[in-house]
Amino acid sequence: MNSTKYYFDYNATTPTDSRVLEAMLPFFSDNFHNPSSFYRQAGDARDAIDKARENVAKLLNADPKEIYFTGGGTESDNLAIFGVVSRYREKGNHIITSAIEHPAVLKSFEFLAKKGFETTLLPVDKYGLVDPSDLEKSIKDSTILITVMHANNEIGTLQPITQLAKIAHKKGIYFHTDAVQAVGKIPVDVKALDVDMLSFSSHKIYGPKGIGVFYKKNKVKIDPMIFGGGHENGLRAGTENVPGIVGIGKAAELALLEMADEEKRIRPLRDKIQKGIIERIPEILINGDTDQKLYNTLNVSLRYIEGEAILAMMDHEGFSLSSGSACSSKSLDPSHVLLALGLKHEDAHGSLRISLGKYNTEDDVDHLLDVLPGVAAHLRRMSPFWDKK
Amino acid sequence: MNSTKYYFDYNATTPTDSRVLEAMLPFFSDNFHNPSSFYRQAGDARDAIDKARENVAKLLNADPKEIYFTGGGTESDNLAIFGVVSRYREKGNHIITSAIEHPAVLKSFEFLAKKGFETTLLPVDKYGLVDPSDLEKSIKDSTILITVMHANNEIGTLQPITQLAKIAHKKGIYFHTDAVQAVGKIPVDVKALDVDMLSFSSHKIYGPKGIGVFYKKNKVKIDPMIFGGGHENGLRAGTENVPGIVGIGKAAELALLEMADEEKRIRPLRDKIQKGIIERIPEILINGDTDQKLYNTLNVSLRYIEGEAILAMMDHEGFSLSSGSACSSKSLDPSHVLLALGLKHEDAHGSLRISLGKYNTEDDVDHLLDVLPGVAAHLRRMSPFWDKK
Amino acid sequence: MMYSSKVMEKFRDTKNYGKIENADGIGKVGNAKCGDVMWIYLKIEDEKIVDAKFETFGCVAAIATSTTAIDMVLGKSVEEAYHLTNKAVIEALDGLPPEKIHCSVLAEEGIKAAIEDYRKKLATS
Amino acid sequence: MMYSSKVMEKFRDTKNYGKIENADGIGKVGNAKCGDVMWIYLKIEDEKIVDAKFETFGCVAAIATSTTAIDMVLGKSVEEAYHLTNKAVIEALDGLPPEKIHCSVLAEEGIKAAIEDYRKKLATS
Ligand SMILES: Cc1ncc(COP(=O)(O)O)c(C=O)c1O
Ligand SMILES: Cc1ncc(COP(=O)(O)O)c(C=O)c1O
Repeated sequence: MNSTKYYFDYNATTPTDSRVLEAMLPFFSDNFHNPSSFYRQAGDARDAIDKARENVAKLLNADPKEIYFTGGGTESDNLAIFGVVSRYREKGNHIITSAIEHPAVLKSFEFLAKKGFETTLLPVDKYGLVDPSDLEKSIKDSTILITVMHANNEIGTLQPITQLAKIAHKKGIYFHTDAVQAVGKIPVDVKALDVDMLSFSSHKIYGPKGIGVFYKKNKVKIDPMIFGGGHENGLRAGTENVPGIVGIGKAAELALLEMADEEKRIRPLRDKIQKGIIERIPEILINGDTDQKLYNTLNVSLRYIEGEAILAMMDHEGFSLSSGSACSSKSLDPSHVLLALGLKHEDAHGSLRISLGKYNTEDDVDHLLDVLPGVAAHLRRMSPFWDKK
Repeated sequence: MNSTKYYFDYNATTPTDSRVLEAMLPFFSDNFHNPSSFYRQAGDARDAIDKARENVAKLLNADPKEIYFTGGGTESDNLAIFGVVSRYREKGNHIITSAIEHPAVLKSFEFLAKKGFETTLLPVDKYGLVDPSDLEKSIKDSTILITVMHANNEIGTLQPITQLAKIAHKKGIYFHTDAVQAVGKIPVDVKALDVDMLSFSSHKIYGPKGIGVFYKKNKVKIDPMIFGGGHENGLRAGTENVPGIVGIGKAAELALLEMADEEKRIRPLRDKIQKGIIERIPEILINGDTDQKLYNTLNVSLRYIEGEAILAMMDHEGFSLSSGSACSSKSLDPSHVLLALGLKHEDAHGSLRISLGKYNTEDDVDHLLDVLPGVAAHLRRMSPFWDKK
Repeated sequence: MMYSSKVMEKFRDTKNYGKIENADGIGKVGNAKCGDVMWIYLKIEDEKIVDAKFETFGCVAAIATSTTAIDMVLGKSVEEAYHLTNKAVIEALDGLPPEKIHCSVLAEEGIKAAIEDYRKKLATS
Repeated sequence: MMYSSKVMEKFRDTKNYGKIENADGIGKVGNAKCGDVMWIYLKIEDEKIVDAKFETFGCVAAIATSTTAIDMVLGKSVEEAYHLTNKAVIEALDGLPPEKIHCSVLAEEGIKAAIEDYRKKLATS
């Protein structure tokens, strides 16, 4: 963690915690055996996987048998969606999600729409919240899946998952939540939420990339998406990524231990940034809910200027930030999330996402507040929309 | 590579080469950035991915644009199959493979058969070879995919891929090959083979687990299986597993450099084992082709005794071996591969797979030949089928 | 490994395997197709099992349950031995993996088959 | 970063941005919805561009192509400037990522629009 001086993009990805990497290392070249093999040494790999599964289960308050390892958050989201529609297509062809989901969900929905499924994208209010009564109204006899994200990656808004899952269950419909941005940051208890399925990703919680978790209640039956040698209780085939699984297990263990203290440390830093920006930069919009929001996330529109230009100026000053989500940074469209909140295109284009994490210090924050106002002023001087006085 | 004294199970998995691990290490905690991000540091991750893609392309004699990174060999096999059937279902519903494929292919076929596809499993002769004229005869107007493995994981038999692909192309049908056991061991040239798609897995070539390669000719169009943020040119979404990709890239680079020498070193060791077993253990069967076969693989049936019992005795003596494939070791059925060769159930149950690799020495081989005959004799004394004289 | 250390110990224990010439009861159970065949030989005197041996083609669990079943019936009355259960065999081995439970059933059946063979011979002699 | 170092250098170069009061030609192109708006101001004497400035709301490429286009037309005749192509702008920047080519088109259009504005004013004055 030294090649970036001021990293404020923890919602995009996190560095692997050194304790996590240390736990993984023995499983590359020494304890490398295929967990499915017969001999003694394979037992060590199996034991390590069991332990990781227990640690992940603990983090979610789940039963270890309900935890399946996948190749990432995206794969887990896809598994929930395709696993349900493949199995229950005969029962119905209507699926519901929200308008501000991650592309892992939205693009799957788009594909299924092309394949003849009926899809509903629930609107959100100007804070990014889904209205439970909208969900209630959108349910049909043909609805087979509802998936709504726990925490939004761009604006941090937290949805009322317990309430939404209850509505789904009243109608006997499976409920999945993409909890990629929630797990590891805030307590996520699958029993309290009462969700049928849940997804998260290792690299967002200081674990390695290329590994994810899919939680599924034991009584929920879905089709696998990847078939083969019966791994992960038949739900996800492929030789187990043992170091990756050990890594996400260790990351889960650490998150459970340290999450509460991290919140105490990070929330005031985020609040300080928000306050500082409001004080020092005129004509801004704070996007997302003020209350139902991840404590590490701040999304702000600097009106009259464009996001990429801000990122580039800030990058030059040593700051790693994002505008909208990392994975759509190549796209020219403004954030679908901000547009769904009702922002004007211009304001959506000028958004900046500041997401904090483990290694941010008060110094980082102060320096950000020193630099950002100047960058905004510089770009605004260049902008035809800025009223120069 | 020290916790197993005598590892002879390189077809199940391989230890990560220390040079590969070294190449990966900077990408966990230092150069951890999301390759899709905007700032400078993300460029290092992108460059590393580009370099890995080039190294993999070189190993296969492909264009880097034809290389896609996935979560493993199983996922790549599934992507070929489901990507084609999802896209061309309207064109036809018949798919062809061989009877001795890995479960990654066979279980996908079984699932599709249940979903209404017509599947053909080509028989093999007693050496494990597919007869090209069988393929020719099995093709129908409704055939949309042919997939035949390059090298078999249990018996090592190499299929006449060039010939089979030519037959497919004469009829305008896509041809995929599961080259998980071939790549890294023998030269695999996608242009010479003229396959449309090809799959392989990192952990079989001294790379890390949890990462695989899918090769696809640029003009071949298939549906993705995992949807999301447009990674891997839209074919496989999910934040890139940067350390894993760097790992498979380095493993590919090393394989290209060292493969030929490894063959020279390993083939005589394998041949010595075969000769020694033939000399020292009566009533055995050497399974698979004698000639069209991986140089590192030996599959032998020790008649009148059962495979797991052999593995357990050998494990006690410090040897890691397998019977059939690792991933079916939990299953009670004898190897579907050996049954397809025409072996009797008893003989299929008594099979032993010896697969060699980088770290095997002449000493390992001599010790194996010292120990195995005694183990066979011990178990045979216990067997009701063994004629004790 | 999925086996208990008790199973592995029994698997490697060689004292009970072999043939008994002129056995009073022989039980042959299992099927080579399924990968497990167990032959049980009993020597019986005064309705008491005075010697017992097995020959088994099969996996670790098949061999370990064979020898354990022999241990458990040696010295017992035929009547007692006939009531040996696979559950008792599993317990004596500190458990078996679920997919290997059928091996313990085979051991129970092997003992029963040998005793039935003995009784049939008695009845017809 | 996907941009050439030339692009980044131009992006940070501030000398060409600003307004020209009483400009002879103003070109306003682009659309805030799409994220790029470019205003080009030209000061023209004897059919020669003697001063030029831009105001741009947009990404790195939009800003870099704006300032580069200004550099390329400054001191040129109106006629010459009118034939500035987006290709020439891209070349001057050592290339642009494919998804950013449209920004260079905007720069070309901005210059053309400003010249057309100048010509229209001439014709009606
Ligand atoms: C809300 C959300 N869902 C899903 C994902 C996808 O996770 P991954 O990229 O690890 O596959 C991400 C992050 O990219 C995310 O923020
Ligand atoms: C021939 C063959 N195909 C596919 C696979 C699956 O690869 P992976 O387990 O890496 O997903 C294997 C190995 O397990 C194999 O040997």
